[in-house]
Amino acid sequence: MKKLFAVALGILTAIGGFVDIGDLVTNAVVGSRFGLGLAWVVLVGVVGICVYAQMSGRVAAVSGRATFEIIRERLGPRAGLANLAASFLINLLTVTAEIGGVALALQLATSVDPMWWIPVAAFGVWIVIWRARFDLLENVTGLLGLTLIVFAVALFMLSPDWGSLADQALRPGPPADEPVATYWFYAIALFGAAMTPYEVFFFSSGAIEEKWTEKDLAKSRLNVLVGFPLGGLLSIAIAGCAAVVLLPASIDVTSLSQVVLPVAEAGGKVALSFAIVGILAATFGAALETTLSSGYTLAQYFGWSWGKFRRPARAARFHLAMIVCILVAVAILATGVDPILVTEYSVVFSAVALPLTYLPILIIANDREYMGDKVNGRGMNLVGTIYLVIILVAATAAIPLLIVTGAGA
Amino acid sequence: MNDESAQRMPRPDPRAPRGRVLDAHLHLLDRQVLDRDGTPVTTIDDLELDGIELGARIEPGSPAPSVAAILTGPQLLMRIFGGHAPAARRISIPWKLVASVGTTVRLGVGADSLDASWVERWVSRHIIGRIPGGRHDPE
Amino acid sequence: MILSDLLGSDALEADGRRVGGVVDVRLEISGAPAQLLAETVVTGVLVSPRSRVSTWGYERRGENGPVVIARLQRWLHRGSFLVSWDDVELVDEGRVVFRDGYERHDPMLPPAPKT
Amino acid sequence: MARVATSVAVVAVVALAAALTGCASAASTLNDATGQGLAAVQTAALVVEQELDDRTFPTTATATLGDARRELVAASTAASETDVTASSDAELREAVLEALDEGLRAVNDARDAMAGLGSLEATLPSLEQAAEQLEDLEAQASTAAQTAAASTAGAGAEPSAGAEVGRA
Repeated sequence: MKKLFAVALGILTAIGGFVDIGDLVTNAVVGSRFGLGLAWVVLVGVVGICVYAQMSGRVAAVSGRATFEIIRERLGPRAGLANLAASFLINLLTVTAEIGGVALALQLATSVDPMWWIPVAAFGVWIVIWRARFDLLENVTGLLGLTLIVFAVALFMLSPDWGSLADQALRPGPPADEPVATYWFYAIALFGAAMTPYEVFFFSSGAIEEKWTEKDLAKSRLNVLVGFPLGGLLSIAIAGCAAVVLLPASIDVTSLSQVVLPVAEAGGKVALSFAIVGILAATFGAALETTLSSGYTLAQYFGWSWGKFRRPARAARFHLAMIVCILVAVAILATGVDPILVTEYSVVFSAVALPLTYLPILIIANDREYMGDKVNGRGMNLVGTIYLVIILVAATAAIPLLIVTGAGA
Repeated sequence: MNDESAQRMPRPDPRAPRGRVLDAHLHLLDRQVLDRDGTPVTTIDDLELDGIELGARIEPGSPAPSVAAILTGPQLLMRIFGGHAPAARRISIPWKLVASVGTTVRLGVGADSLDASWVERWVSRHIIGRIPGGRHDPE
Repeated sequence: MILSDLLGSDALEADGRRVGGVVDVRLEISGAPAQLLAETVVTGVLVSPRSRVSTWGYERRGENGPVVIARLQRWLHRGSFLVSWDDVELVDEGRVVFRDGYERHDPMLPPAPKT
Repeated sequence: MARVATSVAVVAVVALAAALTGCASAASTLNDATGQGLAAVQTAALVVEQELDDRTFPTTATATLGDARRELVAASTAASETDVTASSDAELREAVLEALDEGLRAVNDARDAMAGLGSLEATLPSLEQAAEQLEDLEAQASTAAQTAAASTAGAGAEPSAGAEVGRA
């Protein structure tokens, strides 16, 4: 049990990145339209986020500096501000979506209209951030989020034709009835979701909240190697379930209620209750992750006092910023906008935020003044540089593809 | 490169440094400032240098300029958008309060005694401190 | 004088010929002892012939990774040099003028202790 | 030189505008609406089956049927707002609207049954029937859309011919 709590930060970070409300639906959409034809993207994304989360965790543990501090320090105020604006908008849109997502998950459990749940969910997120210790927050949401493994179990219980699933996964490419641009739009959306910048902001700041030092480097590595592959596995399992049950019935996924259909099909009420608890924990955890990330990024850019290990009155602007974020999110949701749709547009801001986040991490991880002898090895630098190129290509392709495909419609 | 500059190839500085050497932009600008207890105060948005007079010829042998203060607040906007802030509007932390320079700049005083942290104090006193639980440790 | 006004200035020789941009200002913590830290004095300016900004410092430090970025930065800042403050004749808005017969020094920083 | 640049810019703007408005023909809009409706009806059928087998919670089933109804309403709106120019398109639109309506009625019946009015089992055949109809119509609409796309692609070539003139 203690071992499990030790990797809670990695699990929560990964759940927020891979199976938050937007991704839950996107994964099912992808499965219901392309089968496992995009599973390779998830693998590429998992390796990428492992490399960079490990780098940012190591920088935080060794130098005590969180990711947005080094972004400001290496990029200067202008490029740093561009990244801050883009990252902050991603965070804000995601907070909005997650609070809506918690409400949607509660609707599945109670059939009460989500509009009634939105204020409850928003207050819940705030009170946890205001009062709960960091380790309590990550242990509870991380552990409960693990119940999403039911999607992997369900995939086995459905006893699918493994041969044809493997065939879909091994022969990637758009199916005949889907346009090529749509295929690549979803490829970039999945890659962007895997590498979404708030994961490293949260992971590195979480490392400082937990007061990691050089002694905790092994722990950091374990967190990364358990958390993100698990996130990727869940992501593929959700797509797989949709591919087996929904694709043959020509059901294109548009809502959360369709995501859990295959689980109920496979395992009945028991499996369904696991899935609903998992989705609640995942969306709530992602709401905490993104709300905290918006506070972390602002505070670290401007040099404000931050951290949940301080009393709120000792990190006043940090807490005020998060309160404002939650209020704005509720205001956006009050207009009745579909929370899931909101996350699709954050792909646009990723185009700015992704390269401007990962470049400074790579540079600082090589700086002996920060890292002493714990600088990157050659292999790490090689992989890091290759991923920087992939990120640049994906980032520049994101906006044209978004326009051409009408957000994958 | 022409011949003249080729003759002036960089040579090592003959004068050995007498203290810690650092570059202002590379090692100081945009770095985090921490107070005596390690609480973040601000970032170094700019530095004020004493002893440089614009447009005046520097007599050989005159004393070298020195770092006078860390600038913050409106100075950040000046660096992003350009322009000059009137000297009266500057928020500064005197350099003589700096205790050590590393990947962060450590001050020898508490944050509460500084002008640079008045916004933090105001928000803390008037908003965050008034919400129930704001002055307690998280549970 | 504000540091960022100095950064990016044109670096000129006494006869008005432009030799590059001022990318940084070299400091030394070596002045008169004060309460906490010795006075921090300006000892020189760093000039890059083809650029006005250098934020990563690859051309003045021994850092070599990641190779692609290090090479690119060294190439961009090739021919960078340090001019001692004693060789600075005049500082004006947007320009720094060196004395006649000023010397160009190696811009390398001594290895700093890890903090 | 400037004229070439201008005409290239004009072509780019036209292409972008075409992409943004989707240059959607009536048939392809109807095709999308049918697909959306089919997905909703199939979802409803699946969740009704699960409820009858006691494999899902009534709350989840109700929420799912609510989502399906919303999708069907959206599909109907999209179909009824489609501008048609050919009589074949008009016929297709009427058929699609009718099938969507039947699906909507079946989903509403299922929701009523969940609330205790009428039998849930009785809604299953009508859901399946609506699904079959929509499946047939989707096939029809998709063929029509492909024909329409082929003819607009020919029309889309004209602006680039204009660019050639500008260069000369």
